[in-house]
Amino acid sequence: MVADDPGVAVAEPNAPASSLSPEIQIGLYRQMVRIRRFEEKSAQAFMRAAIKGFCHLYIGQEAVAVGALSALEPRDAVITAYRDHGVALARGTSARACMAELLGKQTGCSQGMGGSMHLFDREHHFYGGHAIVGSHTAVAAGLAFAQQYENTGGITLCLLGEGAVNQGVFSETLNLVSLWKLPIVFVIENNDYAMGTSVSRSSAGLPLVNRASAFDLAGRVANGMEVEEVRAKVAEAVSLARTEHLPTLLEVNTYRYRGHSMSDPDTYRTKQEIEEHKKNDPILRYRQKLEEREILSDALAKQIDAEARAEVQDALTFAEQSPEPDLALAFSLPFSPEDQIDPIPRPRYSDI
Amino acid sequence: MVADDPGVAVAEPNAPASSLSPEIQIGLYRQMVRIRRFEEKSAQAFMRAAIKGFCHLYIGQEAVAVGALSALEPRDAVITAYRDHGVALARGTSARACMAELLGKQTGCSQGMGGSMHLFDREHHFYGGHAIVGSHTAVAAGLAFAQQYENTGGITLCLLGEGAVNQGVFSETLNLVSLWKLPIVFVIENNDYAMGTSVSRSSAGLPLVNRASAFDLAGRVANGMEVEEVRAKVAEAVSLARTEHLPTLLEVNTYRYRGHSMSDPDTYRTKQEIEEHKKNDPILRYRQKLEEREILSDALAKQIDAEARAEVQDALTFAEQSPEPDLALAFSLPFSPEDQIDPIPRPRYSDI
Amino acid sequence: MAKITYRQALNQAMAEEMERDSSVFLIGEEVAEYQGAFKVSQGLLQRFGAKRVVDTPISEAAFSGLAVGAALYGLRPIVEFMNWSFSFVAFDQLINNVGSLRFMSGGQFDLPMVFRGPSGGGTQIGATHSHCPESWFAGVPALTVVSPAFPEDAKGLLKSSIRSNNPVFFFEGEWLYGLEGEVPDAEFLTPIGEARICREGADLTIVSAGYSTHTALSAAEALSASGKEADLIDLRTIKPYDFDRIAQSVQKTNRLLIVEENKPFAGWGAQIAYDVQRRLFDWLDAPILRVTGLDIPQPYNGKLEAQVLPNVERILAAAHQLLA
Amino acid sequence: MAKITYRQALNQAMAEEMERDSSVFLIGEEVAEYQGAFKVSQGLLQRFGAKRVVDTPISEAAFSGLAVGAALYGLRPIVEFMNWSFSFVAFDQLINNVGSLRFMSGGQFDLPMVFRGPSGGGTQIGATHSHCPESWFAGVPALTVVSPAFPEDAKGLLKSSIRSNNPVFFFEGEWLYGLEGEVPDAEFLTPIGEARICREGADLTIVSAGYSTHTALSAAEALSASGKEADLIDLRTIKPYDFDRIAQSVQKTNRLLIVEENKPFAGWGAQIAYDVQRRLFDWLDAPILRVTGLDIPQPYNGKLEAQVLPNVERILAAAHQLLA
Ligand SMILES: Cc1ncc(C[n+]2csc(CCOP(=O)(O)OP(=O)(O)O)c2C)c(N)n1
Ligand SMILES: Cc1ncc(C[n+]2csc(CCOP(=O)(O)OP(=O)(O)O)c2C)c(N)n1
Ligand SMILES: [Mg+2]
Ligand SMILES: [Mg+2]
Repeated sequence: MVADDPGVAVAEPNAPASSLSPEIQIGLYRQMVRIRRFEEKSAQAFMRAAIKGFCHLYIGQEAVAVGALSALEPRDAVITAYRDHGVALARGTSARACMAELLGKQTGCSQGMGGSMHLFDREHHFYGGHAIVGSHTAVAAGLAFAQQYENTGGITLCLLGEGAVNQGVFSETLNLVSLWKLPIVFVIENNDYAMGTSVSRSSAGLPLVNRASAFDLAGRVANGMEVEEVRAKVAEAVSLARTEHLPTLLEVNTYRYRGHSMSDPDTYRTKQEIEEHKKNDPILRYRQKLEEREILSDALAKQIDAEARAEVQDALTFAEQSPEPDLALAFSLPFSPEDQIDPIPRPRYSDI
Repeated sequence: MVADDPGVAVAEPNAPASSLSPEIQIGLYRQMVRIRRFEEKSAQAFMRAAIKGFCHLYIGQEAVAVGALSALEPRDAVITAYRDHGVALARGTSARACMAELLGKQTGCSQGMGGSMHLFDREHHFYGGHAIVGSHTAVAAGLAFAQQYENTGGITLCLLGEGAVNQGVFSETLNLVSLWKLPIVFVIENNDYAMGTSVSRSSAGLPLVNRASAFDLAGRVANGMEVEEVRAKVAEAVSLARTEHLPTLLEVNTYRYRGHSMSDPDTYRTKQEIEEHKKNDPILRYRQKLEEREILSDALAKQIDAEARAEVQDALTFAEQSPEPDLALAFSLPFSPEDQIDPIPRPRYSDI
Repeated sequence: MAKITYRQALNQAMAEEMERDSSVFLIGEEVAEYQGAFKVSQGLLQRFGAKRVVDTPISEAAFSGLAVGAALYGLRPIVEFMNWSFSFVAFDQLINNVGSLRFMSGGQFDLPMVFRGPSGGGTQIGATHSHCPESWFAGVPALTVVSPAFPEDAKGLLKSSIRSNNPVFFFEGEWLYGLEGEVPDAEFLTPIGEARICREGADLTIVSAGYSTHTALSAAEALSASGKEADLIDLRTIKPYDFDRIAQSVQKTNRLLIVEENKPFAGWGAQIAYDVQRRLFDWLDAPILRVTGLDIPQPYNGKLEAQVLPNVERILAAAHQLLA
Repeated sequence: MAKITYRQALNQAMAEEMERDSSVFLIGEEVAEYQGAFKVSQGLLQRFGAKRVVDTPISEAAFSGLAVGAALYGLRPIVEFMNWSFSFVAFDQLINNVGSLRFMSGGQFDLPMVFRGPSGGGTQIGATHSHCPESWFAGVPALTVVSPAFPEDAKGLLKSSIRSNNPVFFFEGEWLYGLEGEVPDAEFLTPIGEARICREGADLTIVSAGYSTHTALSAAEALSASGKEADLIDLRTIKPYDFDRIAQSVQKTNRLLIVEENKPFAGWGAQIAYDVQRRLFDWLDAPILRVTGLDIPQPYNGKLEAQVLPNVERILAAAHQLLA
């Protein structure tokens, strides 16, 4: 598709060389493919009723989590809403632990108590997986507060949907983080819809990044279909947070290909609209780019895909074969053991 | 104080002629004086423990309620927070009904059930008097929604303190009213403090009017020590609301002379700061202006003052002599009578 | 009598009342264009237009407060919570404004409004989405709490709730929406505050509400197979609940079992237990028992959730204990 | 033993624990520069600095959520609500995040945090400012609810609450702050979940908590003057409450009266009544009675409010009824 005459403007120019190492580029690509395959596998498992409840797929949005999380250090904290599979995977939670959680198994990252919407992984500083819209944004501020309090040098990355910006607690939180200069980056994943409500029907004063200035926050925008752009914009914000303790509100424009959740009939938009967006598929685009940069060969792409497929199939098998949690485990979880005071009696008021 | 040479810039120029009729000007002045005297009387009554609970005085802020409410029609709706005495009086609630409510008497505008923070007057389209910070701003949107729904031609004026802007529900509400083009005017009474917290310690992105643009609202500012300016700016916003259904966020800068409530030791600011602001006293300034305009004579000013004093003394006497509400009345109030269905049984679960 | 679902019953109730009274409107997330997250409002937008079927942003506090203002002004809002668990972000509006404004204004204003939506668990949507806040709202003096178990009552009670001049908190259930039942063809209202006798028996009184009534019904049938007959009283209204019906039954059976999905500590069943022991102390042959949700947050895992919810097994165990 | 106020006791508890553990911090409205709306945090800013004594905007939801995040990360926040009634704008954070996150994460995270402030009425601040949400929070499986009546317990329980690795909801009272009492000079902890016997007697058991304990004490003394002696049990912890102490007493007196300030429907007293009738059915010689706040929103008028609150007169009436 490269024009013969390099002096003429071309529809699709060669991808500019990246400052990222080939390993990193391949890594970004691989992560996106892993997530895509994981979600496809989840969809199948849901259709077979192996996964129950709500199941919100990340397909189409992979570049956001992958780009954003690739800009973080291990000591940083990550938190998101219920559309969390891709985020957990990008953060390092194993596909097995994720899939087992989706199936409600004891080997799941939340021992089967949380389910699809509530993946948690303390080891990787992943603070969930939160199902009440907007609610986790305040919790995110607390992670950043603690990082500042403890002077860890870490920062917090908080992802949220564009529908969440109209929960009051998010505005309260933007005010707090700005006032207190907390090391945090809010990434609005603007996928155009909150369930069946398009952003223009839910929010005044578009684009949403405008909300930043009301609270004197750095406001940025990124194309969420371009993994390197997301990474770069997040990296900039992270550095602002880490070195100057300045919070950023970053609006990332993306799109979800599937319904809001697996139960959504998805009748509020046209097939054509979806197909239109798929032309910008983040994985496809990045693959083309890496091919043009001669970093990704067809063979390697196939290998990556095969590995991802194998990984998620292994995860599903693992999950299926894992034991269910039992009531004794569940009753052991609500309370932390005490170590500074005597144990508190914990009668079960449901005992007959 | 007029300079000899009219060509020379003067420190205090003649007040510009007003487009308002002398009656209106005198009316504005009289309202402010009434409120001031009422509040002084309230303070005394509180000191004698005739008024209990919280008592938030409006002294210093009179120009806001008086100016703003003078721009309304009777069919418009008014709603405010707990610093509501001045607003109720400016809206037309009698000093007797207000004072009786402060004393918790049955003759009070809320029959003694609401107290100082919860003055209500349905007849005058005054919807309270609300003590949970920020909470009433959503209720205000509902009044405007109903006005639009019923096509009454009325608009809603909602006053709130500058501390209330950081309650999430207010941001949610700004989004709603903008999105739905409701006929409403929000007046932020920015008196610099929310209890002991100055606005710069509570809010990022000052001035607060900046929050308007995030929600694509008309944003305006007024000097709250100038009653005519408040009136003019509110009138402009009211007309925008009434004719174009466009909501406005108007930040009015004012100052309270007294502590947050009668129980506030008021140690977070200097006496000097307060004295400085008193130089801009809205009543004093307006009196000077009206004198310069030769609308207000000394004699008339004295008469207005005497009448106001008499009125609030009468109100207090009335309140003191009024009966207390009894428990039977209280138990009759929680539920509205039914007229479209059979009565619902209303057992008292506190019966032994 | 037509056989329709609980969902359709609610839909008919709203449609009929909106037809009848132009001050009634429906507001909530996805109620209009999406036709309701659970399709309860199917067709209402098409029939009544966007003025009266209003989609909102995800701002429960603001739209609940907005409904309060509209009610103060004289409209009759129906507010749909996609899930009652989401009402917690609007809790202040519900407790302080809906619960107090009429009283604090000395009775000047009416609040003719309905808040409705599904509560409770059973569909594996986890701890944050499975709350039963019925008892908390019932604890507010001015609030009325309704929780129908059958399509007929869903329709008749929702119509009564919409026509009430007082705020009604109306609890549905995801599992209930698909349930079918006979509903009269002619217009009818079900009175708020009256229980329904689902089943008669002389050995034991069982009181329940909402989806738990169906579980209790299964348990009562199993009990019957083992020779013991239960009176099953479906409350329909949780507050004010129908004490007289319960009393009548307890005076016959002398044994009371309460089945409620909410977590145990200070659920509505505790209030009924208190009232019954207080007023019928000498009629009781055994302690009152309650079968409630187990005392842990709702787990996602399906087997666990089935154990956490009141189930036939636990109801039978309690019944046998009572009858022992 | 020094005689100090309840307010000072709380202040000392926080100061000692902040001294001891640098991960403890206090956050809330007016806690720092203003020294606390009720002066409970007097001097803490001066002593521990603005990093650990944090003034907030009027954003209860955000700062409660922030405290949750800080706790997940390992800090030990103390969150002050100027009034528990204001916690309703943060209700989602309290129920869903504080109440569920540990469980939903499969137990990965601790939530070592205290939410504290005054609840209840008695100072004529009206319906929206006089709530007693103790029972509602107690209804959440993972939450612990504490409500001390005396300075000694205020100190010992607040210290225990701060040291607990679990979230504790701590209820104080405006009327209690000025109350004086003996408090040990040496460091001490009061165990969570243990009641205090305030007074012994064989005729009647009275159970109460918080400010109501003082009202109950006055009533018990008046009762004594008329020849009847009450055991008075001050719960101190509402959940988990000290069933064993109550049982011991009821097995002696065979009569139980519960005094609680909250509105009646499904208050914590109903849970205690349920548990006691269930487990001590044969020990009861009379129905359990509760004296609660009257079943209306809190009126502003002072005489009315005094009638609405549990008062000596109503407690005595109930006691006489029980003893009849
Ligand atoms: C407070 C609250 N209200 C409503 C819901 C129901 N709900 C779940 S997801 C959702 C849409 C959120 O959209 P958005 O924030 O854009 O995220 P996306 O699904 O697009 O990732 C809604 C309304 C909820 N979980 N919490
Ligand atoms: C939700 C809530 N939080 C806290 C309070 C306690 N409170 C009452 S008034 C007030 C300060 C409000 O200040 P501002 O909005 O500026 O109004 P002003 O008092 O200056 O008129 C606070 C914190 C409350 N009533 N409601
Ligand atoms: Mg979205
Ligand atoms: Mg202020």
